[in-house]
Amino acid sequence: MIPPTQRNSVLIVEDEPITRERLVEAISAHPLLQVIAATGSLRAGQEAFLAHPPRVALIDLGLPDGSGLDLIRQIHDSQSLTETLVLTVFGDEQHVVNALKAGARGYLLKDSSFTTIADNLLMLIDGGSPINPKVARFL
Amino acid sequence: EKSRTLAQSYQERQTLEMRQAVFGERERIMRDLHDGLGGYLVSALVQAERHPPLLVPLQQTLRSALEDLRLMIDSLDGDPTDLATQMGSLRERLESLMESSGAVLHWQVEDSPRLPFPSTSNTLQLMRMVQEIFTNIAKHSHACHVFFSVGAHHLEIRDDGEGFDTVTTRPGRGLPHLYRRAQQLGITLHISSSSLGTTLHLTW
Amino acid sequence: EKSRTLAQSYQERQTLEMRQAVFGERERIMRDLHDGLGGYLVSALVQAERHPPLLVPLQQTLRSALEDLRLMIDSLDGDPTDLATQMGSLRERLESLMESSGAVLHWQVEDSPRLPFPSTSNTLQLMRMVQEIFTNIAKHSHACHVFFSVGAHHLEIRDDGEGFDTVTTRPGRGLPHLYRRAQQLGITLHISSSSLGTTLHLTW
Ligand SMILES: Nc1ncnc2c1ncn2[C@@H]1O[C@H](COP(=O)(O)OP(=O)(O)OP(=O)(O)O)[C@@H](O)[C@H]1O
Ligand SMILES: Nc1ncnc2c1ncn2[C@@H]1O[C@H](COP(=O)(O)OP(=O)(O)OP(=O)(O)O)[C@@H](O)[C@H]1O
Ligand SMILES: [K+]
Ligand SMILES: [Mg+2]
Ligand SMILES: [Mg+2]
Ligand SMILES: [Mg+2]
Repeated sequence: MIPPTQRNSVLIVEDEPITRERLVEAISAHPLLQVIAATGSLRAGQEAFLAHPPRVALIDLGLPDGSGLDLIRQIHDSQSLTETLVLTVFGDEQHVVNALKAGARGYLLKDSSFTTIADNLLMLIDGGSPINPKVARFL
Repeated sequence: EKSRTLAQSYQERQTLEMRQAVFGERERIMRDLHDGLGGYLVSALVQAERHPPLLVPLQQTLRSALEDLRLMIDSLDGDPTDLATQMGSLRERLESLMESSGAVLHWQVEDSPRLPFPSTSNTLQLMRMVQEIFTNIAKHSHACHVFFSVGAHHLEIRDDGEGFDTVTTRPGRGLPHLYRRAQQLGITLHISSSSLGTTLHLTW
Repeated sequence: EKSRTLAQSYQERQTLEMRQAVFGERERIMRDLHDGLGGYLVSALVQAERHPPLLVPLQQTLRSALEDLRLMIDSLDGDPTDLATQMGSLRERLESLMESSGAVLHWQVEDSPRLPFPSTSNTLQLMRMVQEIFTNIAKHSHACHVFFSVGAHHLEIRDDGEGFDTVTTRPGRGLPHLYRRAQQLGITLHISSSSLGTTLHLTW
């Protein structure tokens, strides 16, 4: 059972510091969401996940020490209630589909506005999945 | 008879392998765009966001760059001459652009567009035209409703904004580019505008 | 006998046509990158340069984006597995980068490098590695001289700057990416640094 304080907790794994900080800012600003860790590498992301499984993990694919797909898979195979979204610049089919196959529930564009970021996370927590219609057609 | 079939199957295989080679190359380029440019652009945009009033024009330039890169990625992804699908993935982004500028987008596809010279490059050019038209609407129109409709031989984008004087208004780079691209594609572009709004009509 | 020759010439023609198809696709993408992104990036950079002290980091990001676009365009242009030529066009840009950071670049080509897995993509990855190494030199080393040398199976870049502690220095994204790319390419990367300068040695 997830402790109530971590009900809407978010883990961010993104190696570009400026982009990571902006995500932290956007999520921290929302009253219903809370960032529990923000890391810049696959290793640190795995450790943060094991220490405190969050409700949602936002995961970049291109990390300096490996692919975020590995972490998405690991989370998917674990017993946790964590949902994953892949962070992407383009939202293109190839990358999103690979992430969905690994167990991600959808994607979030890295330059999304603060409200879009919060809306997508809350939608996911409520059981929806933010996926692009083109990708949905492909599946 | 038999040798004709053989030659035919040779040719079919060849066409297939050629498509695969081109797709392989596209995939590689897409991956490379992902690794490099995409990340830089997003972080440049995020940096520019930190200084709002000063850097609004720079933010716009960077958004255009990012949008153009997305159009390119779309044109590399899937079947690039399949205009209906290409427009589908553009739609989502246009919807959020319109939303953030306070307008509702009405989207109507009567038929999949068939360009006079269908090719990957021409598809991308048409996508860029659509993008520029919507950027103008977001920047200049103050519209509440935007109507997009496309058929096999036409495309129309209409807004109910404040319009502009098509004769006296000083053009930027957008409109001249639109006319030039239309000409290259064999498309006729007609712009009409009044205080009730602006309509861009493309036929081919 | 005759049918073997026929099959052979079929195959040769096919290979040729496949190469042409791939080259055609590359050329198209190059043109599209150039037309769209290139222009936006340059004008973003010009805008950012108007506010010097405030926007130095943003300028750096944009320069990286532009440099990456140039590397991609190089990799699409001409024969992308011809590493010697590719490096030639990089050299000019590196020279001016070194000059603007107060260093002289010494350039030595013993032999054209032959990667373990030569391909367009791997060439681009190696170019990106070279670019990051030089960016680090420009950003961190305060070097007066930089020595670049390349042979069939190695590449070395040495600076006479102030060096850094390879064990305790907190890495950014550059060095981990270098190691990862080296691994993917089947290249061994060795970094040594002292107060006399830094050497990066790549062998394969
Ligand atoms: N949908 C529209 N509604 C109202 N005015 C418009 C609309 N589209 C264009 N305009 C007017 O036409 C002018 C020229 O448009 P154009 O796209 O050529 O330049 P721009 O958008 O000002 O700059 P650029 O496209 O170079 O970034 C605009 O400045 C604006 O005044
Ligand atoms: N040629 C060099 N001379 C002196 N110090 C260097 C050199 N190359 C790297 N360093 C040191 O190593 C550190 C890590 O380099 P790295 O490329 O990983 O990160 P960065 O350049 O600081 O940031 P980023 O590459 O993510 O933009 C640098 O901050 C710098 O202290
Ligand atoms: K909060
Ligand atoms: Mg990344
Ligand atoms: Mg315009
Ligand atoms: Mg670096």
